Amino acid sequence: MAEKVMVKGNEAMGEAAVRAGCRLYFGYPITPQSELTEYMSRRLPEVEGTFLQSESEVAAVNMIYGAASTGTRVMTSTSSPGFSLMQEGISYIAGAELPSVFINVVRGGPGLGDIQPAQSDYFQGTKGGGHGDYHLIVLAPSSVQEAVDLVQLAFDLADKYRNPVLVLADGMLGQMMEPVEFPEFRDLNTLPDHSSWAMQGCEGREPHKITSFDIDPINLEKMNLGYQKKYREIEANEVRYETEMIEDAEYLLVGYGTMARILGTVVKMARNEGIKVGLFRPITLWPFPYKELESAAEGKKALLTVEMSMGQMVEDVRLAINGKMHVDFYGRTGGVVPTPEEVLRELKKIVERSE
Amino acid sequence: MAEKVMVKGNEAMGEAAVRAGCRLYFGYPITPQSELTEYMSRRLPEVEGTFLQSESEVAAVNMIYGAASTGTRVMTSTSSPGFSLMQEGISYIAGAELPSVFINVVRGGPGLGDIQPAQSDYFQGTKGGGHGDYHLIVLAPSSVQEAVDLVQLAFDLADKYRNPVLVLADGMLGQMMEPVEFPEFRDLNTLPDHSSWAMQGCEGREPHKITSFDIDPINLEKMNLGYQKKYREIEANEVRYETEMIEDAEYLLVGYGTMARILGTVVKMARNEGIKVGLFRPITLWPFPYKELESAAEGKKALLTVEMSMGQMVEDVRLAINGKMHVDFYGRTGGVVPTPEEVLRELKKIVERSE
Amino acid sequence: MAAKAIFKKPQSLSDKEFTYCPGCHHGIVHRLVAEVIDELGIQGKTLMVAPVGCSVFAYTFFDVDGTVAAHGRAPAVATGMKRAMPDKVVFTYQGDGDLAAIGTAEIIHAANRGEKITTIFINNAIYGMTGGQMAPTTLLGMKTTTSPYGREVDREGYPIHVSEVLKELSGVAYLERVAVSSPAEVRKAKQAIKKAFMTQIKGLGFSLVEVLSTCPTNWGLSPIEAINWLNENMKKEYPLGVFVDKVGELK
Amino acid sequence: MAAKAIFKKPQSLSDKEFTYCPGCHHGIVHRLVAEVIDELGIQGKTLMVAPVGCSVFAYTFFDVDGTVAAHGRAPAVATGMKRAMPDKVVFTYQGDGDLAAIGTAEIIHAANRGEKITTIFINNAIYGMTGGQMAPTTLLGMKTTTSPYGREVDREGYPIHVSEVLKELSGVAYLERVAVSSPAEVRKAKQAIKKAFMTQIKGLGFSLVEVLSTCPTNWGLSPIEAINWLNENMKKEYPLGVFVDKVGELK
Amino acid sequence: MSENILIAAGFGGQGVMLLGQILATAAMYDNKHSTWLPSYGPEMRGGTANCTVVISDELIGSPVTDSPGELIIMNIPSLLKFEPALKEDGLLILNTSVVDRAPQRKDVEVVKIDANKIAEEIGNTKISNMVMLGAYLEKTGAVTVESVEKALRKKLTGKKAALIELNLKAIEAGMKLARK
Amino acid sequence: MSENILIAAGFGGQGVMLLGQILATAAMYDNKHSTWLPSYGPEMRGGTANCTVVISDELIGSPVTDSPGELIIMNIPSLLKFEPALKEDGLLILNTSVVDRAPQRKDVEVVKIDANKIAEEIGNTKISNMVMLGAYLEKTGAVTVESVEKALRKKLTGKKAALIELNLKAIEAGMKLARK
Amino acid sequence: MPKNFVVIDEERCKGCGLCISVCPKKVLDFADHFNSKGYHPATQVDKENCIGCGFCYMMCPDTAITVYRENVEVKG
Amino acid sequence: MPKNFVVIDEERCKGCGLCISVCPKKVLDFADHFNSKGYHPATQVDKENCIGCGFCYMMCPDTAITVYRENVEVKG
Ligand SMILES: Cc1ncc(C[n+]2csc(CCOP(=O)(O)OP(=O)(O)O)c2C)c(N)n1
Ligand SMILES: Cc1ncc(C[n+]2csc(CCOP(=O)(O)OP(=O)(O)O)c2C)c(N)n1
Ligand code: SF4
Ligand code: SF4
Ligand code: SF4
Ligand code: SF4
Repeated sequence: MAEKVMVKGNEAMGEAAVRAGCRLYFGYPITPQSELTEYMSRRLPEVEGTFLQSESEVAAVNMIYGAASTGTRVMTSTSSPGFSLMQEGISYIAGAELPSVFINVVRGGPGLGDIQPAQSDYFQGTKGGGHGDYHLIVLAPSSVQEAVDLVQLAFDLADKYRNPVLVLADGMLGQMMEPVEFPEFRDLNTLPDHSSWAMQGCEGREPHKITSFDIDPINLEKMNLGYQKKYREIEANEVRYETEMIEDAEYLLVGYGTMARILGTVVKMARNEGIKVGLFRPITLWPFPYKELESAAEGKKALLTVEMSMGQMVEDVRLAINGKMHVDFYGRTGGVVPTPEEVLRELKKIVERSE
Repeated sequence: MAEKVMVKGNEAMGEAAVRAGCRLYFGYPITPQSELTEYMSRRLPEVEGTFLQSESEVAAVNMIYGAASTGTRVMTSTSSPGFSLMQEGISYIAGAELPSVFINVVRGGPGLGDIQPAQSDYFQGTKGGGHGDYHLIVLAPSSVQEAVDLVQLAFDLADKYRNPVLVLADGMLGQMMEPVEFPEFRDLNTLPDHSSWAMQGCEGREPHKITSFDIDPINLEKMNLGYQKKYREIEANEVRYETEMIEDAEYLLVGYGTMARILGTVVKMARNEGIKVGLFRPITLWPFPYKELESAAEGKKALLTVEMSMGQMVEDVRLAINGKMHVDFYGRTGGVVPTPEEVLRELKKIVERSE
Repeated sequence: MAAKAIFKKPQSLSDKEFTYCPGCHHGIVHRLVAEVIDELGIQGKTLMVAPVGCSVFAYTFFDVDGTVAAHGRAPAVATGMKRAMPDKVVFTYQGDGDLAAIGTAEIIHAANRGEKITTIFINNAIYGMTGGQMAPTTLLGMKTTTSPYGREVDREGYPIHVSEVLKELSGVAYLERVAVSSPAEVRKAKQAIKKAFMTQIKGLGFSLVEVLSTCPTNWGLSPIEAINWLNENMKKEYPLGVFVDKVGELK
Repeated sequence: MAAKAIFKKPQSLSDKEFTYCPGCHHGIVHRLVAEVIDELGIQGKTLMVAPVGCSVFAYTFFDVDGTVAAHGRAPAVATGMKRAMPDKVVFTYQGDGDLAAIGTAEIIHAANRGEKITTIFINNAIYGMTGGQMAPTTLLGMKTTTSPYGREVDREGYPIHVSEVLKELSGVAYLERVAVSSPAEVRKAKQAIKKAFMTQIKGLGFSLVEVLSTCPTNWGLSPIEAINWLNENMKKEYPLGVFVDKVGELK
Repeated sequence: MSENILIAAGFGGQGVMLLGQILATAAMYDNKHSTWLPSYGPEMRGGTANCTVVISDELIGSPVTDSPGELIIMNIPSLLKFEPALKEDGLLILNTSVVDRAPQRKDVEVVKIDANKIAEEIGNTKISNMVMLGAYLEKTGAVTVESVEKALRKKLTGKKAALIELNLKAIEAGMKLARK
Repeated sequence: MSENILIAAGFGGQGVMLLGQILATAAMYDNKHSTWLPSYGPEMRGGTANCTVVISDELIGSPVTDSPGELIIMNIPSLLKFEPALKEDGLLILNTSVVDRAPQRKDVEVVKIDANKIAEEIGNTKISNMVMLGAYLEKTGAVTVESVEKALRKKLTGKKAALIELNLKAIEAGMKLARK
Repeated sequence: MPKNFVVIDEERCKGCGLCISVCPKKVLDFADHFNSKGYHPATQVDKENCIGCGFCYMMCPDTAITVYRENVEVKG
Repeated sequence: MPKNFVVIDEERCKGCGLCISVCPKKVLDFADHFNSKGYHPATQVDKENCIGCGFCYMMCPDTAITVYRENVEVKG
């Protein structure tokens, strides 16, 4: 077992990327993720990698497009306004099916908002902030350790499916320090071989062409059907979630990321008071664990979704539950983090109503 | 009654804006909406308005922010990739609560895609392509005449709610010519007075400050709760939709925009063959007519949603139906427009299944 | 006869205390802009656009109508405003990350179009607000939180010379690089700012004043050391002077 | 001895027919680039980035690995590629809408960083693909579909001089403006393109060749009239010449 | 319910777009519903231009079609592209001045018009499109000639107004030819 | 279940961030769960810096708190900001070298440490933060001194390693003072 | 066979006429017939006087022209 | 009362010392006490020799200084 170290979430995600074999980073500073950019600027040269601070997030996402076109592991990180600026580029990357990893350390919005933790970019990340029928794979860690693990997974999924993967964190996860065990360094020689499609020079083979473009709608639709086939495959294989004490639970809390760890505290507090409550935590936000949540909710008296937003994931929760029970929602936004106490109060209201 | 004229959708929307009192346009050419930009470049100087071709869509959306800050009616138009580039700015505009009108003449995606009509930017428009908890009011015309009417409505709603309004069209609507009756020119003196908040110079009053920014999360949340209150109001007041032959219908088609007019043909064809089918057409995509659709669907045997996408609005349809019946979906994407014949075939499959 | 306050906070500044670090030049420049607004008597018709950066709060520091633009987009926002209200005086205030990195296209095109706006451009060779990352204007060899080994041409490229680039654009009517490292320079800077505003008022085109400024916090220097560092290093890379002047002498 | 084909389609061009209008200079420049790639023997290690514009299909016209960038972002895409594969030769091909409008920030910063990439920049003073809208390089007085009354300084600003701006950036190692209006110019243009590629191969920095080109379709002129118009009008606004040359003579 | 679905196709300069617009506008004056939809985009560069016109007594659903009832074909590439899609028993009007090959379909009505020659005779090859339109009007009766004239007067204004008479003559000539 | 929730707050240069990190790291060495969360953002410009440390035997839910159980306060603005939030019966450790005013709360335990003076006596005012940490350790026993030492050795490397002994002395001094 | 001559790919040719305009020997002209794109392609009308200078090739935007010369090795 | 003097708003002052560094008469210095932000504010220690030149005002980044002069009208 590797030694535990105390690391800041932002830096931990950077180190996780390096250990996953990522040697290229393009990005632009923005609070509350700048430590990740800064970490990469220090760390990548140490491992003969390349760090480049782009002139903007628009440039960054297009640098990612270029680097990913060569089949090289590459990533960027940003926070909400920066991620909005990347939407056109992400749509291109999804269309060109380029493996790449994005981290959005979400902050309060909309607009300039503030720099405190939030989850109000869920729709943008999961439904497609850009144009066209595409999907990112979206992973939502709830601790620094899990952030490390999911960043690693992100690179593997990106390569496996030739798809951009988004790690959706928030300002709290980016800023906090927690004990972490890092995985071993990936042997660069064992990374997936992309030479069959990537742009690496056409010496001795037919030229490779990479594009999200086809002027003929019939062909463009074919490309789209290809993406859709892949998406169905991902939905079948990659759904991830976690439950806590749901077996005997009469009530179910649903939350992801930082919010879910706070809900963990709520579960304990509620159980102490005799309320039988469990927690369902989606880890993949896309693909969303619709079926799994549906069966987890079966037989429960009520369900409360809690987000650091005005209600975004709750739509997916409703789609999962599909009318079988009432879905309650509690949310704070703009960088306000709900305390366990206030969530417990909400839960009790529902319990009262349901008894 | 005004004289009918034969006009291209793109130009009709431009003229509608001019008649609504819009004297400012900032935008960047992109197929299939460039005729709108071009129209404004010709037309606005004729009415002493100002047209400016921005250096990019990013610049355009921020010019809108600036112009709207002064309380002046202003608009832009673009197509899918360009609208993706506007997401950060739109989030700022929503946060700063600036009345403004956007037109997205959607084309095939993702990425560069093609330039043919599509509806695959529904999520982006309705769920928030940018960061944060905000909403655009989204209007979806299905004919050139309705495009004219909704562009006018867009300005009025924008002013009424101090909110950005999106007219979600598609390449077909932009490119086609249809007979249109234009409304009268709005008397500029009757336009809403925004002097109580707009930036027009602080002579004789306290300075006005416009922002989407508050570093204190409690304050930022308060701002957000303000937006949410407004959104609830819009949901209560502004839902618009249309139905066709739903009273005796056993089956329901759901579609919006261009797709809905094609569904109109399907309804006729199906009725000719003795299939009792009706059409539900949301006109406001946000706020979505959840309740209205729910009651329209009551007692029907089955429901088929058809989109020029791989299935986006269908999620809202499912949320509306909330498990009360199975919701089928048929879609084409990448610029392919479903023909009435193929939709009818899909409908018949469902009819067979349901008999 | 009693003593009179001959130097005092200009009226166009609000009473809000600046959020800047001790010794930061942002505050000096704010005051100069406010003095110019006072002297030109345009407070009631001035619209200001603050950037994202340490001066993000600037829209609250000036007692004029104000807003914050998205990072880098102040020139576009100002363009929208000015085109909507051509008889108002519109100015933007931007840092070097804001103007010379993410906002490159917007400043170039506003300048090239000859937008009748005025830009105050604070070049402190670093990103202040976000914690000392490299700016496009960071000097070679300079260590920042994203150029931890010192800026090197092969890795991070060259410091960009904003005024030298902008002077090539025909829409620019006034362009000067100044510093505020001494009372004499402060006086000159104020003249430059005044000329920039006059350029706009006279409708001559786009005007910009680049101010070499300190960021003691992120340079890791005391306010006075920072001024010395600026004088010794920044002025070599970014020589002061007038690049474009279509205004001529002010009366 | 039988006759030999001494001028023929270069190997680095694919067999695809160009999608350009009759007489459009895009085709000439494509051929020159391909000839240079052939002569330098770098076909197998060249990566090309096409823009959005009439040349959006260029990634299929060259028989090298190729992709299309988002509108204006080719320099960023190329930067990502080159940083990932420093031993490959990366070039972008961009129109004036692509490079000088929406892509301003990306070209300026790629140039300023001295990215070791080569850009072929087609300046035809108009947006071709989207139907003849005004470009930043459109001449004063010129009527386009978005400057229907003729470009005017007060409304639309000045034509932008891309090479004049870029020459101010220290990362630029080769920069020349050429035309292809006559066989002699074509020959010179080819030399310029070759030098630009050599600049990259030698690792000297960023290189760009601006080519004054016609757009007969959107100018509303015949191909030959278009060349005359270019010679008479565009060359006055955009004089040909070498702006930066850190390569020196080619052997 | 009467419905006409036409695709008119040719080179960029041949005026098929105007032809379609005049037709759709005339339908409007006849108090019918009508739509006009151009092909657009880069395939136009040096390629073919075409438009679809739908005329109907009822509200028009789809303004596009995979199977037009009528074709006006002004050049070879357009013939190659659209001939296969024409409905059985459909109408194919061919400009034989430019299209020097015969159509393949045997299940449709083919009307051959030497449009350029006739236009030239009238005084301007540029009005070959109106000759074709004339033939179309004669064959389909989709709209009234009066409305076409009205549409032309609406469209051709300023300097172009001088061309109205010429255009009308071309239409007449086309109608006459198609009557034969 | 034992849990400590601390906010340490002061000026930028006073080392409250390091204090918190050392504490959280020491907890890790004690095989406890711990989180450290800084305040961040522009309010730091010339204002106060603070961090929250949570130490627990169980998995930690929220790493933020509205009601800390313990406060380490290094300047006046921090006292004003955080004193009201402190839990009843909570612990307030005050650096009286800088904070020349008395706390308002009567329902909490107040420990006053003349930290700068003591640090200066030991040899460096910069280690006043460690004096405060010492007091905290003494009062709460949240982590072991051994683990604190280990954390210090991990953190202070290179040139800074020379300061380890000094830091340890400061901690000891703080503990001693708090024992009184 | 003549010493120098050009071969023009008629189907690639778009009839822009640039080659015709630059030929110092005026040996090129438009053909009377259309190609399948509908253009009158350029063609070498004078079979004798081509000097193989390559001007036509250089100006051709559609690489439709190949120039043949006798006894020459270097390309250029 | 002296002819010329400065009034320093101690609560606005952040103790950067720029005024002190430029005063030609060296009449300014840091105060011993802290203000509530925790800074030692600048203060006019020499009450006599201020010439009212305004250098301190000009360099003060926090508009904490007001300069008083006697018998002067113009500002500048
Ligand atoms: C789209 C976007 N990207 C990044 C940021 C984060 N950010 C805020 S200010 C800033 C740079 C500030 O530096 P500068 O413009 O030099 O101003 P200073 O703070 O030095 O005055 C950055 C990168 C942001 N707010 N929005
Ligand atoms: C984000 C975005 N905005 C706009 C467009 C539409 N568009 C495509 S090409 C182009 C301009 C083409 O002009 P230019 O770069 O000069 O190249 P040319 O066609 O003249 O060769 C525009 C505006 C787009 N594809 N993407
Ligand atoms: S960080 Fe730098 S630029 Fe920002 S306020 Fe502090 S000293 Fe000024
Ligand atoms: S539109 Fe212009 S630039 Fe584009 S291919 Fe045609 S002539 Fe060339
Ligand atoms: S090679 Fe020279 S002489 Fe021969 S056809 Fe071409 S241009 Fe004319
Ligand atoms: S006015 Fe001049 S002399 Fe007086 S305190 Fe200020 S700098 Fe010193």
